[in-house]
Order: sequence, then C-alpha cells, then structure tokens
Amino acid sequence: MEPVKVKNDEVDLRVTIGSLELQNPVMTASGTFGYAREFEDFVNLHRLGAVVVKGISLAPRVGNPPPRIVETACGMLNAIGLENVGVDRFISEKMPYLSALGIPVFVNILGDSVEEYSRIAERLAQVEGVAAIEVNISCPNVKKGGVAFGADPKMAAAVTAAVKQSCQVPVIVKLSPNVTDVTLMAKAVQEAGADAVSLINTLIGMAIDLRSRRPRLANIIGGLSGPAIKPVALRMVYQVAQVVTIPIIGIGGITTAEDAMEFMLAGASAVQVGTANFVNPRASEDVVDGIAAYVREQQLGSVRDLIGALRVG
Amino acid sequence: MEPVKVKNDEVDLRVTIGSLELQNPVMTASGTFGYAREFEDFVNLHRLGAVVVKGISLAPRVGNPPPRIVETACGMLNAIGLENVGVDRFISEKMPYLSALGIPVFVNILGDSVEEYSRIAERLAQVEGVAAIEVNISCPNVKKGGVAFGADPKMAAAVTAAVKQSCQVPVIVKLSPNVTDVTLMAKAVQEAGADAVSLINTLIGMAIDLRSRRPRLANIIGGLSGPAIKPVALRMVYQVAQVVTIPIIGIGGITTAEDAMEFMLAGASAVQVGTANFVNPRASEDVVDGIAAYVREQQLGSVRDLIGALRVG
Amino acid sequence: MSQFQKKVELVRSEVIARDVVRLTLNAPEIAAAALPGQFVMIQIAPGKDPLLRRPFSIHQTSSEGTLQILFKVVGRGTELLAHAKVGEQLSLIGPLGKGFVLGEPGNACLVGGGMGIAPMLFLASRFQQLAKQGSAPKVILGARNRDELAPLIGDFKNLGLEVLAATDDGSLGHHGLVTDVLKKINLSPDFTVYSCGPRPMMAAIHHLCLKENIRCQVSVETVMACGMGACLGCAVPLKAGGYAHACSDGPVFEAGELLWSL
Amino acid sequence: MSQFQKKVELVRSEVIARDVVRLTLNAPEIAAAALPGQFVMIQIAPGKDPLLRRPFSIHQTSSEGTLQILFKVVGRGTELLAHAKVGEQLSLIGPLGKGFVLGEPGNACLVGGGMGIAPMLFLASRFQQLAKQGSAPKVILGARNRDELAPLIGDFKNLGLEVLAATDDGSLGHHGLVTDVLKKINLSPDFTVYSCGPRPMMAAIHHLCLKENIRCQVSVETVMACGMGACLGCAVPLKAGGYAHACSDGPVFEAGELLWSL
Ligand SMILES: Cc1cc2nc3c(=O)[nH]c(=O)nc-3n(C[C@H](O)[C@H](O)[C@H](O)COP(=O)(O)OP(=O)(O)OC[C@H]3O[C@@H](n4cnc5c(N)ncnc54)[C@H](O)[C@@H]3O)c2cc1C
Ligand SMILES: Cc1cc2nc3c(=O)[nH]c(=O)nc-3n(C[C@H](O)[C@H](O)[C@H](O)COP(=O)(O)OP(=O)(O)OC[C@H]3O[C@@H](n4cnc5c(N)ncnc54)[C@H](O)[C@@H]3O)c2cc1C
Ligand SMILES: Cc1cc2nc3c(=O)[nH]c(=O)nc-3n(C[C@H](O)[C@H](O)[C@H](O)COP(=O)(O)O)c2cc1C
Ligand SMILES: Cc1cc2nc3c(=O)[nH]c(=O)nc-3n(C[C@H](O)[C@H](O)[C@H](O)COP(=O)(O)O)c2cc1C
Ligand code: FES
Ligand code: FES
Repeated sequence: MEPVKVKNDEVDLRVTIGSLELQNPVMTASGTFGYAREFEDFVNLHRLGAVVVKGISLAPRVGNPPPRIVETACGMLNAIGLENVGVDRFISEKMPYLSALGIPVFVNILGDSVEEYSRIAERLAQVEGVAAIEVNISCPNVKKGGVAFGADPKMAAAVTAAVKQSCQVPVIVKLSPNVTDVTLMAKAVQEAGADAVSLINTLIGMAIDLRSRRPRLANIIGGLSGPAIKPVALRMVYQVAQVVTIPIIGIGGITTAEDAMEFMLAGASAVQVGTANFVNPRASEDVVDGIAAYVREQQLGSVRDLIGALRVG
Repeated sequence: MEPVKVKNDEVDLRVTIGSLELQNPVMTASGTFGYAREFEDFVNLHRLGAVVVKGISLAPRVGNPPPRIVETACGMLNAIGLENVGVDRFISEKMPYLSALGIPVFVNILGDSVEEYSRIAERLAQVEGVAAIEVNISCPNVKKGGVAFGADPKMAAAVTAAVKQSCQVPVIVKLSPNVTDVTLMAKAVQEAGADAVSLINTLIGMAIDLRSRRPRLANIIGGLSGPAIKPVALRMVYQVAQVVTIPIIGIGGITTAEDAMEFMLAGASAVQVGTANFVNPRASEDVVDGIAAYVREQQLGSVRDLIGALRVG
Repeated sequence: MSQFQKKVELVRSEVIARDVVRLTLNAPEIAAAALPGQFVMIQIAPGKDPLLRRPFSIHQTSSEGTLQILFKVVGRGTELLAHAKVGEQLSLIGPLGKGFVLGEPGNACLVGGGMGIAPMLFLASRFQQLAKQGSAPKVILGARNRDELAPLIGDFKNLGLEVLAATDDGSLGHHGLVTDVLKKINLSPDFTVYSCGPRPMMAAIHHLCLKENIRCQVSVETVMACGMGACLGCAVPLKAGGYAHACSDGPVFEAGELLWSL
Repeated sequence: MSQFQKKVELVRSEVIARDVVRLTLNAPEIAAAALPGQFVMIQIAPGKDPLLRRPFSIHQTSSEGTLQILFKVVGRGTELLAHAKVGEQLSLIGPLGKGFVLGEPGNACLVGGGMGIAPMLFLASRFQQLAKQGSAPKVILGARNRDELAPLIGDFKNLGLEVLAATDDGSLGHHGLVTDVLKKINLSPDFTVYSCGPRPMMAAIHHLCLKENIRCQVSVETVMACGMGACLGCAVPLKAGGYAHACSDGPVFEAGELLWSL
C-alpha cells in the first residue's frame, strides 16, 4: 500500500477541536504571542496549528500601571490588566494580517458581564478568518461583586451559553486554575455547550520587594505562568480528561515538545505555548518540530495516538 | 538609656503565636525536617523558633509505594502518603529527644475523620513538651467521599472545633491552597477557635514520563512545593491577613531570610522553611541568621515591625 | 525590519570598572541590522532559572560582525553574565525596538549617564559616519567617578570626539551633574538632545530642553519579558494618557510624549 | 556518626569512558568520616533549577582528604556535573546512609555492575587495609564493553586485586553477565557477596545467593530529595511489608530483607 502523504513532514499531526481540523496540535497562548505578526521573523507562522491572540474586550483597555511583570522562580507574574485595542480596532487593524496567514485564528475574549461577552462574540461572528472563540473566564464579573466568572460554575455556564448563542464558530472556554474543583467548572461549561475547554490560565500570585516594602506589581497581585506551574496544569488537564467528552487544550509551562506530549498523554487534544515564547520566540515551531520527530521515530500512526494514552495502574 | 539585651544576637526576634512566645519567627515545615534529630549535625536546633514534626496519625501508616518524589521546575512533587510511626510510637520514640531540645515542638496531625483528629489531639494533650498542634486539613475525609477537609469551610471548622476541645495547647490550622477562596477557609477556622493559621500546604500537581507513558509518581498526583509555589503562597498569606485577626504562619518556597521577611511583610507573624531543608539542611538556621542581620542593619526595634508592614498604594 | 534569534560566541569579556563589564559577541546578522538606540535580549542561563532574557542596549558594532554590550552588575542575571566565559555561546534576540531618530550630526548633543552611556557610543559612531568635516556631535557623559568614566571616554576619543565629563565626586571633569554641563554649553534650539541614563537625569534634561525649546529624545528602561511587543509588560505612561511599550514603541521616545511626573 | 555540609573544591575531573566521569574533590572531613557504601548528596547548580541535590556513592577516599565519585551522565544534573570546572566549589553533604557491613576480607566477594562499580573500589580498598597476607576479596565487575570497564579494572589492580570481568559484548573478560561469573567461581556458604548495580543484576545475585545459602548485601538506588531521612521519599519495599528508606536505613540492605518481585 502507498503511504498516505500527510502534512508536516509526512507524519499525521492532525487533531480536531470541535468542527475544526488543525494541521497539528500546537497553538500559541493568548497574551503571549501578541497578534502573531510580532513573531514573523522568528516563526514560520504557517506551520502552527492555530494562533490564539491577546484577549479582546468590547472597548479598548489601557491596562494596569507599571510594573506589570516580575520574574519568579522558574516563572513570572503578570498584571497586564487586559490591555487591548478593543474588538473594533482588532477587526480592522489586526485581522487582515491574521486571516491572510492561512492558519486558524482563535480570538480570546473577555468581559465584565455576560452581555459584554456575547456582544464581542456577535461582532467577531461576522468576521472572516475567525476560526474559533476562546472565552477567558478568569475576569471579574462586575455585576457579581467582582468574583471571577471562572470561580463559579453557574456564572461560567451562563457566559458559555451566551457566547454559544452569539456565534457559529467553535467556542472554547478557558478555565481558571484558581478553584477548588476544576472538574466542576469543566462539566458546567460542557453542559452549557462549550465545544472545548482550554486550561490552565494563570495561578494568582504575588511578589514583594523587601527593600521598598512594596508589592513588585503595581496591581499587587498577578498571574503566575511558566514552567513553575506545569505540574498543576498537567494535574488539572488529567482530572478534567476524566470527566468531559469535549476536547481539551492543555496550557501551562509548556516549553518543549516533551512537555506538550505529556499534556497530550494526560488527555489534551492540543496544547498552547505561552510564557516560553518570551524566552525562545521560536518555541511554538520548535514544539511542532519536536512532536513531528517523535511521532516519526516512534512510528505512531498519528499524533492522536498520544491523546489520553497515559498508562495508569 | 541602656540598650535592652534581648535574645538572638541582641536583636528582638520574638513573635507570638497564640499563647506562645517564640524566640524567633522561624520554624521548620512538617514533613521536611523529619523529627528534627536528622538535622542535628547541620543545624543548631536550639536556635529555631519552633520545630514542626512530620504529620502524625492515630495508627502508623506505611505510606505510598515508590516513586514518591519527583523534581519539577524550581520545585518538587511528593506523594509520601503520610507515612508516619503513629501517635503512640511518636510519643515514646520521638518526643523524648524533641522535648529535651528546649524549643517549642509543634505536632502536625492528620486523620480520616473528625473523631480521629480529636483522638490524636487528646493523646498529645497529655504529653510534656508538645507546645502546639498543627492540624493538617489537606487530608481526605473518608466519611465524606474523600473530599479534603481543607476544601470545605464547614468540615475545616468541624475539625478545628473538635481539636480545640481535645487539648489545651494552641491549635494551628494548616490551610490548603487548593481552594477557590482561601479567605473563607481562614475565617471559618478562626471562628471555630483556631489560635493561628499556617499556609500554604502543597499545591496538587502531577508529572508524566513521556518514555514510559506513566505518571512519575506511583500515586499519580502529588503535592507541589518549593520556590515554584512561593508567589501563590505569598498571595494567599496576604489575602488571609486582610480577613483574620489570629496570627498567620507563612509557608511556601521559603529559601532565604529575604523570602521569610517578604511573608512577614505580607502579614505572617512567623514562617516555616520546608523543601529548602532538602537542598540546604542549614536553611532554617540561615534564615534565622539572615533575619537577625536585617533587623540589626535596619535598626528595627523588633522583627515584629515587619509583620503586615507591606506598603500598598 | 529584520530581527534574529541567534546563538553567538562570546569573543571578549572586559571588566571596565568595578561591576561594569563589556562583552564582545560575534553576531554578524544582528550587528549588521542594528541601529543606535536598539537593544538585544540575552538569555542568561540554559536552565529555567533565571527564566527571562535580559535587555541590553547595543553599545557598539563593528564591520567585522561583532556587537558589544556594556553593563553593570545589579542582580542575579547580570552577575551570571559577568561570569560568562570567552568561547561560550549566548542566545541573543535582536536588534529590537526603535532607536534614535538621527538629525544633523553638527546639531546633535549626546548625553549619557551611568550605564546610559552604553547606547551613546554606537550613536556617536553612527553620527561620525554621517558627519561632514567639522560637524561633530557634542558628547556629555556622567558617572559616579573617574574609574567608571575614564575607560569609556577613550572610546569616544577614538572616534575623534571630545567628551565633556561630569562626575558625582569631581574626580573627572565637572563636579556635579551632566545637566549642569548641558546648561553651560547653551545649545541653540536647532539642536537635538539624545539622552539615556537614570530616570531623574532624563527628567531633568527633558525639563531643560522643554524650557530651551530643544528637541529631546530619551531611551527609557522598563522591566521586559519578551522585548518584542508580545507581552505588553513594558508599559511606559504617556502624557496623553494610556501607555506606550518600551520594547516596540521605544525604547527611544520623544521626551515630550512621556509622563515624567510619577 | 558525623555528617557535614561543605563547599569543597573540585580538584580533578576525568572522562573515564564515553559519558562516564570521575570527579576528585577536596573534602577532608567527609572523606575521613566515610565508610564504604555510604554516599554524598551534591548540589548541581547554584540556582533553583535543578533544585534538588543528586546522590552519588563514595567511590574512593584518600588520606590526603580527597573524595571521588564516579558517575554516568544520564540526565540534566549529571550533564551539568560532568561540565563542572576544576577549581569550582561544589556543595556536598555526607557521608550519608549506612554502608556495607564488613566481614572477613578473605570471605568477601564484591560484585559491581555498570555504575555499581563506584562503591566497590572504596569497599575493596577498605578490605585490603583489613586483610591479612593472602586473604584478598574476590572482585567481579561487569559493564557493557571494554571501554567502560578497562579503566576501572586498573584501579583494583593498583590495590593488588585481580578482577574477574564480564562484558555484554565480550570485548573484555567473560561474554555475558556477572552472575555467570559468580556461578562459576562456586563460593562456599561462609562467603558474603557485596553487590551494587542495576536492579535486575542484583535480583539475580540475590536469588543465586539464596540458593547457595550465601549472605548477600546490596546497595540500592532510589530517587532521593534529602538523603538524610527527613522527606521519606526514598521508600524501598520490604519483604515483610511496608517500606525502608534507602538514605537512612540503607542504601545497603541485606538482600533477603527486600521485596524483589516488583
Ligand atoms: C531597553 C533596555 C536597555 C538596557 N540597556 C542596558 C545597558 O546597556 N546596560 C546595563 O547595564 N543595563 C541595561 N538595561 C538594564 C538591564 O536590563 C538590567 O540591569 C538587567 O535586566 C538586570 O538584570 P539582573 O538579573 O542582574 O537584575 P535583577 O535581579 O532582575 O534585578 C536587580 C535590580 O534591577 C532592577 N531591574 C531588573 N530588570 C530591570 C530592567 N529591565 N530595567 C531596569 N531595572 C531592572 C530590579 O528591579 C532590581 O532592583 C537595559 C534595560 C532596558 C529595558
Ligand atoms: C545512594 C545512591 C548512590 C548513587 N551512586 C551513583 C554513582 O556512584 N554513580 C552514578 O552514576 N549514579 C549514582 N546514583 C544515581 C544518580 O544519583 C542518578 O544517576 C542521578 O541522580 C541522575 O541525575 P540527573 O539529573 O542526571 O538525571 P535526571 O534528569 O534527574 O533523571 C534522568 C534519569 O535518571 C533517573 N534517576 C534520577 N534520579 C535517580 C536516582 N536517584 N536513582 C536512580 N535513577 C535516577 C530518572 O528517573 C531518569 O530516568 C546513585 C543513586 C543513589 C540513590
Ligand atoms: C503576559 C501574559 C499575558 C496574558 N494574557 C492573557 C489574556 O489576555 N487572555 C488569556 O486568556 N490568558 C492570558 N494569559 C495566560 C496565558 O494564555 C496562559 O494561559 C498562561 O500564561 C499559562 O501558560 P504558560 O505557563 O505557558 O505561560 C497571559 C499570560 C501572560 C504571561
Ligand atoms: C516531602 C514532604 C512531606 C510533607 N509532609 C507534610 C505533612 O506530613 N504534613 C503537612 O501538613 N505538610 C506536609 N508537607 C507540606 C510542607 O509542610 C509545606 O507546607 C509545603 O512543602 C510548602 O512549603 P515549601 O515550599 O517550603 O516546601 C510536606 C512537604 C514535603 C515536601
Ligand atoms: S517587553 Fe514584552 S511587550 Fe515589551
Ligand atoms: S531521601 Fe529523604 S528520606 Fe531518604
């Protein structure tokens, strides 16, 4: 029999997220890859499974005062404050370049209220090139006293259902790790219609400067990301994989192809490379290369053989 | 005026936990310092503020099969499985050495049920040299389907109240970070009578070996500790400091005196050195030395001036 | 605008003064593309701690393809970098950011303070390439003392440039601040001041230039994670409200566009 | 029993074979207190990644106060250690654990496989110090090939000991396993076998000794965090149920006490 020619160096790296088939499981994490163009000198963008852009809100946001970032042990804290150009400028200024890339563009969205989420989704639903919407539910719900949508299954489900109603593209709900039981959140958004879940967003953390006796971030607290959080992320992906049937996108400290494939073994259908892009701007493409090499060497029929293939017991 | 002579190189390092005055704020974290004797060649044990011993249960426990530990980025996962000699052997074999040290001994206790916690506390209450009990509520409540006591304010309060009733010594409740809102837990145990809270216990994490496609821990999941978790710990201490009036003992990734003092700025009255003991067995004493040097150099009246002295806004 | 990620060889490491180190790297692509005021991000360790790259101004480039950085040891990253061994491979990203907008060499005044001197040498040498006979830029450099300043002044002399020096302790040149020197030389309004240094110094220069109606470009420092506009971590407050990003909108800004009253 | 935490100087680094390195450290206190079968924990990097120390058997000590370790590069820690430079300071903790219980030198048979050879040299030299004329221990060493084994056999020869060699590829000594050699030499039941090596090798030796009614001590490896009995991470399943701890109850155990059927 003739070997079937497939994309990416003749190994089958295709994975499915909702109704989308991606050429490979490697995406970039929201907020760590700008609007992709920033990386065009470093990465062959066409080779990515998908690109997830910085979180977009209805109106532009200026973000938090500096300092916004601080390095921690094997990680970093950020309190960017969701700075973004707003959905209108995103569509007019950023989408033309992105949609010309020929790879799926996932738009990460955020809001203060269920209504705001669904209005952004409505705006994006009509835009050519938007392949999926990733809903960042780690934002405070101003109408509910600032509790994060992602901290309450009911609120998370409400946002999910509203966004689902507002657009036709697959809806991915990005879960917060700052909860007692992430599986409750995952089940709630699956029931509310999510096509996939991505996890984890950042852990809430803090850093203090002894000399000035001040918090190192102007915002006092920020989001912890990078290799430090990988064990927590891997555990949550594994736990969620036991309870949902929708695809999982694994995120958290992924730096190498090995990291990415560990998340797939734990149950992820795809992964996102985040903080690693700052250290190695070529990280996302390196992960694609590394997965392809592994699939070839191990003579796997497809990268999909790795999904949930963890041997326990 | 004559300078007042105080302990520890003539700087005032004393702090108060419940009815106890400690010579300095530096303790060792449960499970990372054995029963103290293991460190006698490395640390002048008399110089520690207190020693917290490995978690003790009613009956001996053999613990989990190996592998029980795995290194992660700037941290480690452990799944010791609460191996310990049981309260009787602890009292007969370990306490004589410990109580002869002349420093406060805090006994960390764990159980399957509220009754088990209070029975251990009762046993310990009669033992000379036990200065305080630290209640590890990160254990599964077998009567409630294995949900951790530390994940539910009501269960945490029940354990706290039961232990309080069973002994006269100060009761410290050790909080789990694996919750949506640690302040709810802190408030619940304060109301139930806790004399202090200590935090954080380990974050739940996981590691996978790509080659064997197996979890790296026989127990699949384990507790993440070390420098990697420090930002999360610092944030939780800060948050809890805003809502409780009882003293807080800060734990999580403390490696140096600077780390320790950052926790104090965030609101901790004392700290525990954990994983750092494995890397530098002298770590706990180094932290005492470093704090003393800082208090002297900065000409602070007392180390207590640092507690909650973070400047925000 | 081409940017590169390269493993480059450390060919020379010089201790210029106490805690001040100059590294010479063999980085032909980055050196060839570099403009004065741009910077590179250098990976400190092969492991994950310290995790992030550190930004350094491009101090000098050569036609042989070398690139220099000049830095002060202030923390763990610079400490490790100061101990990098000749022959080691370092990972660089660059050239990054927007550099100085170059005007007439004869109407340029370069003011560098402390490690803010680093980009000034590259800027000066570019001006000298552009300059016609007898139209050299003015250069004012400040540091804490002679030890820190003297070795660097030589490099400007090698370009044929006189340096007006100022030291905090008076051990070399003017005893005082670079702003004192700047005041004294009485620039006409057709000059542009190019400045890099500690924030208070740049603020003072900005206010002086504002008064004298002189254009002033400043190179600012912020914490950076990516150095390429992706993380939005390097926010610089703007006079008009909101923030610019030091790594992609800067690090060089028109001084008048920034919010100085922090 | 005294244990020390010391910064010690690396005085020599030798590549013994491909990926096999021997380090000589100037560690007088630890060397003086060390017993064969004990180990040291070495800090790999000054930073926090890799975080934990790595355990290594004491390979040899000298009356001049040096201590040697012999190791194979298998991961990140050993890779970094293999590149440590002579003159560098390394942080050591030791001597740790319980070593071999030494019997009659003339009734001792030492069996080392792969990096399990490391503690055997120290054990052999201690036996030679104790031995009366003509009562030397027997030594069987196994490795993958001549390249890995030959350099080490020389060290045993220097002690005046003959080595029975076995290699997987037959390039030196017996073509096959150390257990084949052990079988052939037909030890009497008054012998004790001292063994260190890969688990399957030690299991085979244990079963052989059990059959022949020969006492057998084995040195086991586990993951370790503290190396001193504090973390309880180094669990070794016991035949009688429950676990011992490799770092404090071992690393040397009576083979019969352990659970081999894992
Ligand atoms: C565009 C740009 C160009 C630069 N050019 C030079 C140069 O040519 N020569 C030079 O000596 N330095 C330069 N710096 C500053 C240099 O990047 C920092 O000194 C360095 O990152 C400190 O790293 P560290 O690990 O030694 O210090 P850390 O341990 O990270 O921190 C030590 C201290 O330095 C401060 N610090 C850390 N990072 C920065 C930063 N990015 N900017 C300002 N302060 C910081 C911290 O708040 C802390 O107080 C430049 C910075 C930027 C943004
Ligand atoms: C008491 C004792 C004495 C030892 N003596 C020697 C010796 O003399 N020479 C020698 O070469 N090695 C010895 N080892 C093994 C040595 O400690 C490991 O090879 C080393 O820790 C690996 O570190 P790494 O960072 O290079 O590997 P890692 O990157 O940590 O791991 C690489 C691989 O090695 C395995 N591994 C990691 N740590 C250990 C460990 N402690 N034991 C076994 N496997 C491990 C991992 O599972 C992984 O497969 C000894 C171990 C113990 C417990
Ligand atoms: C600087 C920065 C900005 C981020 N911005 C967003 C964002 O806008 N929306 C979002 O859902 N997640 C955001 N994240 C979270 C990441 O997408 C990712 O979930 C997290 O960083 C964990 O992955 P990592 O460890 O690989 O970085 C941001 C992370 C960083 C570091
Ligand atoms: C090996 C190990 C064993 C532990 N055992 C216990 C225990 O028995 N009881 C408990 O309350 N905490 C236990 N802990 C948690 C620590 O006391 C501490 O809360 C945690 O490790 C975070 O601090 P660190 O980052 O400084 O290690 C253990 C931690 C480790 C690493
Ligand atoms: S440093 Fe990342 S955007 Fe400027
Ligand atoms: S390694 Fe810690 S108890 Fe053995």
